Amino acid sequence: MAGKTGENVKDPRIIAFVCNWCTYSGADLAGTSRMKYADNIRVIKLPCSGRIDPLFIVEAFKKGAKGVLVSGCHPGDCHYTSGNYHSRRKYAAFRDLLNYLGVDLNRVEFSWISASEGNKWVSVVSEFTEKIKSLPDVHDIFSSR
Amino acid sequence: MKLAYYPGCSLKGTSFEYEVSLLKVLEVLNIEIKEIPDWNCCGASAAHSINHNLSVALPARNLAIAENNGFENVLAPCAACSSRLKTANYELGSDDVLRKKITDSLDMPYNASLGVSNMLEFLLNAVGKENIKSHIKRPLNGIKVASYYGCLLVRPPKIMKFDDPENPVSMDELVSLTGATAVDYPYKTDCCGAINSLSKPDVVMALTGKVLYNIKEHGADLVVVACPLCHSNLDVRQREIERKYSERIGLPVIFITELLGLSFGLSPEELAIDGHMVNADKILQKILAASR
Amino acid sequence: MKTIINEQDRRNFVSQVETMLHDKLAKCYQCGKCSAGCPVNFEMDYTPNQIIKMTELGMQDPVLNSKTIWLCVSCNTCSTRCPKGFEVAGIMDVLREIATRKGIESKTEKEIQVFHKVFLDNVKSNGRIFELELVGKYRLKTKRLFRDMFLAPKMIEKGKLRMSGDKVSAINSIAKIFRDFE
Amino acid sequence: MSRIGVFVCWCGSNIAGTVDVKKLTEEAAKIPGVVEAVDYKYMCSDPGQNSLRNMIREKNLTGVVLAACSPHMHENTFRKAAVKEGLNPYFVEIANIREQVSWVHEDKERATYKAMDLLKMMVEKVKRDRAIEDVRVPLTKRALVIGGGISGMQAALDIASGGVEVILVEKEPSIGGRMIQLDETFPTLDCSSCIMTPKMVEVSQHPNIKLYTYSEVENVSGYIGNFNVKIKKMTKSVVEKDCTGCGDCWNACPMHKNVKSEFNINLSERTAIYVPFPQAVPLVPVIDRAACLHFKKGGKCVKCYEVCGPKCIDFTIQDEIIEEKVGAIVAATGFDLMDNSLYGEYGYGKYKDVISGLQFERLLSASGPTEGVIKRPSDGKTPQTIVFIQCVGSRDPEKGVPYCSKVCCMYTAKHAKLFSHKVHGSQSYVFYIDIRATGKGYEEFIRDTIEKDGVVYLRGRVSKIYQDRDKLIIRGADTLSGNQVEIAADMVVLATGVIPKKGSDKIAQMLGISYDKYGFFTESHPKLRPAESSTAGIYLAGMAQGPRDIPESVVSGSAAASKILGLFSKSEYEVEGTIAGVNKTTCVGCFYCQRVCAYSAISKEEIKDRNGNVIKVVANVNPGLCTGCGACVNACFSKSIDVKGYMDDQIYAEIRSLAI
Ligand SMILES: Cc1cc2nc3c(=O)[nH]c(=O)nc-3n(C[C@H](O)[C@H](O)[C@H](O)COP(=O)(O)OP(=O)(O)OC[C@H]3O[C@@H](n4cnc5c(N)ncnc54)[C@H](O)[C@@H]3O)c2cc1C
Ligand SMILES: Cc1cc2nc3c(=O)[nH]c(=O)nc-3n(C[C@H](O)[C@H](O)[C@H](O)COP(=O)(O)OP(=O)(O)OC[C@H]3O[C@@H](n4cnc5c(N)ncnc54)[C@H](O)[C@@H]3O)c2cc1C
Ligand code: SF4
Ligand code: SF4
Ligand code: SF4
Ligand code: SF4
Ligand code: SF4
Ligand code: SF4
Ligand code: SF4
Ligand code: SF4
Repeated sequence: MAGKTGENVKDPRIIAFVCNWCTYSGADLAGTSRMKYADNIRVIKLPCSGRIDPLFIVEAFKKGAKGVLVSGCHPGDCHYTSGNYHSRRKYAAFRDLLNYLGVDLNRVEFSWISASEGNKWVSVVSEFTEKIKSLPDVHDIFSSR
Repeated sequence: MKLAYYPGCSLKGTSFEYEVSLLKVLEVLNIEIKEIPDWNCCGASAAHSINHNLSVALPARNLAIAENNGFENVLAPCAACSSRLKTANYELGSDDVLRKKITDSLDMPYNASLGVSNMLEFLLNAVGKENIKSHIKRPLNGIKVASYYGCLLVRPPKIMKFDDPENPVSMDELVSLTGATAVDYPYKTDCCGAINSLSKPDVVMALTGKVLYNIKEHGADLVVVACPLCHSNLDVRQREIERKYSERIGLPVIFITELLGLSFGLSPEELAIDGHMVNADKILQKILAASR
Repeated sequence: MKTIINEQDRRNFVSQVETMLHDKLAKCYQCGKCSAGCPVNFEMDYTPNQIIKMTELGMQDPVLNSKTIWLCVSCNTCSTRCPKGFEVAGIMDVLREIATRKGIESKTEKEIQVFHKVFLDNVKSNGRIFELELVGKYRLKTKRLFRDMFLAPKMIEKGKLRMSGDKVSAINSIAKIFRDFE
Repeated sequence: MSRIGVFVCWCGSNIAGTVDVKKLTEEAAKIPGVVEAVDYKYMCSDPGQNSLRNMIREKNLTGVVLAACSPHMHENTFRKAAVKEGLNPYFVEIANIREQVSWVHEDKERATYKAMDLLKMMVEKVKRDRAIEDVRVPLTKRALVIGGGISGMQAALDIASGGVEVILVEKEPSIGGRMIQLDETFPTLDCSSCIMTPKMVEVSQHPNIKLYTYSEVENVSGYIGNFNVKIKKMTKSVVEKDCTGCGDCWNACPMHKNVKSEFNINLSERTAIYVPFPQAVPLVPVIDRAACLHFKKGGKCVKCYEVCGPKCIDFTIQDEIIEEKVGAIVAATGFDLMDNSLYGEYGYGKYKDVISGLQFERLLSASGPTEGVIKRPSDGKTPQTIVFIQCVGSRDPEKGVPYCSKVCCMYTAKHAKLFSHKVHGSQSYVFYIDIRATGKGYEEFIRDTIEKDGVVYLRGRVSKIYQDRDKLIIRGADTLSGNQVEIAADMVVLATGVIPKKGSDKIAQMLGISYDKYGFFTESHPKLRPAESSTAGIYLAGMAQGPRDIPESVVSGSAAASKILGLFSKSEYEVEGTIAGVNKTTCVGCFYCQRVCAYSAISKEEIKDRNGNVIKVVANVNPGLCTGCGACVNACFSKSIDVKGYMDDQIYAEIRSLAI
């Protein structure tokens, strides 16, 4: 099949881990509003950004993703009271680990997108895709150091 | 504890009575202090008014000399000096950039390790109430004394970290120790306007007058202060104020060290009470008569 | 009074003041408690809270030429009671310093300005204050020769005014401080 | 072996216009485990659903993947259809190729490629799906209300009127809360006791309300539908059922000058045996043992016992612990006022005539210590000039709290107004920084106070109060005229900041609900779920949530009640089965999971051997409390806890399906 993505820098595959309540709905809204954005993104839906295990990100890179986007509800808006705080705290520690593993931190993006922010989803995805495309092509993300 | 003494300019000049009485009282208490060698003026209100860096650098020199001479604490009996030393200490301790600039200029290190005490703090914390009490030979029973704190002893609380800024009690506690009665009145912490004493005498007389008339109204025989600037305004300007408002005040104003000295049995002359402008003979006679 | 706000000038002035003050003008919510307790408010042309607002609006000229900044006696009543913990007394210092640097001569409060200058000159040359010299120079500069003079004889009699002053021996170290920071 | 059926929906041209559905279907059929893949114009239509059902039946499917619109749109539709064929609903997964593919991309080939990725991910996920049963929790249809102020009373009455039994626990000897301390209430100036007393009586007489006064909740365990509550009934030293409320006892008590009345906020004294106020409900006195001579002096005094007709005073009654089972709880513990003595400059506590707003209410009240005649505490004279100071402690991050207390602007205007009505020729001054009068009729009330009653408002704070003989000198500012202002007044009233009831943090911890840094209980969602706490089955009402006035307190009491009646209208409480589960063999009992769970859903469970010895302690998830958020999963280092429907292996499989 033509137009395969993920194999090269011109057309990288990006995996997004998003929460069910805010960001997933925000992405849906972009669709209902017929907004257009880069098609490199593959969304994996989770109950809450607090469920996003840092090891998912490692796995995503291992399986060839060139970028990982993590997005949940805005701080304070979490459907589950405080899930996004946990993920935020965890993420801070995890950045160091990723860095240690040799991942260019430019390849990981963390954002808050609410259910009404279809436009923010579009701009985050588009900008992140552009950014990933601009990074030097590496076959193995973990050796990019 | 090695204790440094920072007299400041006033205690060597217009308020020499404060130093005389202070040294006498410490002698009785058997406490040794050592003047900071070759100290300089802290810059008083002029420096912080128009040149912030200077207002830190001038006191810093004294602090650094004291620290480098192995002192841990400084007694600054003048409220204005202690306020400037404390403020400089606070800024040097919290602003590394400024500290570097200043220690470079002084060509001396300073670690902001020094503690600074004003007179009241020193008497209550370092000397201690029990110690003071044990030296009282001539209780001042029946004498009504108003403590005037003014602003510099307690404000701003963030830096002074001493007593309650609205209802201070430390000086009243010392007054009570001597056996005298501490008179409560609302203007305890209202400013006398010291910094503009020479340049804006009318304003200062209005402020000081308010305080003095209020004290008078509350029936005090005597005012105690722990600041040479307060003293200048309350004592030196008292005649002028009486003239301006055509109402007699006649309130002797003495230093807290003089009050303690009297209760320790020292003579008014030893304490240089005769150096004040407002005549205190009447109340002194009362005190001396009672002890005889 | 009418003020036309020039955004660039406003920002410059605000940022100059805030940098020197280490505090944010926007913290002040104009409750007026500072002015309520200020002992010299009765002589001021603008209340302390007005000075803060005017500074925030970039009204540089009226602020730096105000009587208020010179009349302030640094008693810290305002800062102590400010519910927002704003450095009110501090802003007065900062504004005086800016006015001094700019060489602005107060039309009404010249004596106060002169006093501070003479005081620091005295420190500069002696390292300590020699009161008689201080008073003398101040009187000369303000041409108010006779003010307070009636106090002098009695003060001399009481030993309060000494005829000579002490000096810091390492006076060059004082000179250096002034060189570095004046 | 998985037997998976794939359905690719066209959605007319919505999907088919951008995604090559034919090609997608062909490719899908090649994925291992997929037994059949078909495409269809409108999957959600009846024929579409039927084709799904048919294939489940005919091909004996173990799972279904639809490539269609967002799961938020039709997941339920298809799950229901699957259930009809006996398939567990959680074996249906949806690849979102409309909202997240066809509607947002344009290049057909690439969109098809992406759709294929999403489809593959869902096939891998569905292969690892397990059957999930929704959880049903039995409900004890009784409610507990903590706090008998206006909000708690309203909640109790509404629940009780809905036919449900309520237990109301109040720690004071009488219900009524703060409102019964008030005189008249803004903005309509109804007399508080006139509207409150009948309500209090209604509470005490309602057949469905069981009232425990002078009692506190000591312990709460369990979860929604099934709470066990321990209530400590402090001894009143009076046999309640026999007492007639005649008052002979408190009239006889010799201890009448020694104890300050809490109800009148130190403006009067009470006896050792007392009712807090004459209209108390229940009208039964309590003996304050700390003040009573009988208890202090070894039985010396028995005056009250002697005069009591029914002989219902019993010095031997002890505190009692009562256990109750309830299905839902309302926390309505109300508020306290800040300590005014934080402001040395205002001299509260030093100058007798500087009082708080609540004290002023007592002075205004006809049943108060001065019988409604305004007299100042120092010398009993009626003041002619009163200065009111707003925002004392509120909006003051330095000494008090940064928030606005919401009611003091209004009650200050009320105070000034009532004072002008009571004392002719008097004058009030109000120092304010902003006037917050946003309720219905509130602004009009303020304007009326200024324009008709002649109250003078000054915009600024007060810096200091001085005593000058029998006057108080108030030094404030008016920032509008740019002046410092001094007023000589006879009395000063401080509008003191509102804080949560002392001990409300303890109550929150006991209930396992969250609270903010001040101690106010936090709502599950500040806008959309304002009556619910973060914990299922626990509801909130009144000032315990934050500053609010009587109308809002009543609304929130009713809201909590309606939530509970709604909950109890079903036979069981149902929750989705996508919640956490613990692998008890691998769990090491570290309880990291418990620490991150915001819903207190994890408890400790002891695993015992045959002889009943505890072998180990493991985590246990309470299905009534777990929301399935998954925070615990990440906290667990031994991978012993997982959320159904989003299991670790499923997510990894989704990621791996994308491997190049
Ligand atoms: C001076 C003043 C004047 C006011 N005037 C008005 C007005 O005119 N109009 C108006 O609309 N609003 C007015 N208010 C606001 C009004 O008082 C409140 O909105 C209202 O009282 C809130 O009711 P509540 O039930 O939430 O809290 P509360 O009245 O505080 O009731 C809480 C109850 O819970 C009890 N409790 C607390 N903790 C426990 C526990 N652990 N166990 C058992 N029981 C417990 C308390 O004893 C109390 O009885 C005024 C407030 C003040 C301070
Ligand atoms: C500019 C603006 C900004 C705001 N921002 C905020 C904010 O940030 N946060 C906040 O909490 N609040 C905000 N609000 C307030 C908020 O919008 C309202 O509190 C809320 O929308 C009220 O909801 P409602 O259901 O009562 O009324 P509405 O939203 O007005 O809904 C009433 C509905 O009834 C329908 N209707 C009317 N008459 C009939 C009829 N006869 N038959 C059938 N249907 C009828 C109407 O069509 C409408 O759909 C804002 C308001 C405004 C104006
Ligand atoms: S007291 Fe503080 S907040 Fe109030 S006007 Fe003055 S500076 Fe601003
Ligand atoms: S520090 Fe200055 S502005 Fe502040 S109260 Fe004192 S005199 Fe007024
Ligand atoms: S199932 Fe969804 S995508 Fe398919 S026809 Fe219905 S709405 Fe359209
Ligand atoms: S005397 Fe007895 S019956 Fe009467 S109120 Fe007291 S306890 Fe109750
Ligand atoms: S026993 Fe106690 S409560 Fe009863 S009358 Fe005596 S003091 Fe009062
Ligand atoms: S309601 Fe009014 S008085 Fe009370 S804190 Fe808010 S603004 Fe201040
Ligand atoms: S974190 Fe894991 S191992 Fe620890 S108690 Fe919870 S489930 Fe058990
Ligand atoms: S899934 Fe969320 S609510 Fe459930 S136990 Fe885990 S952390 Fe608690």
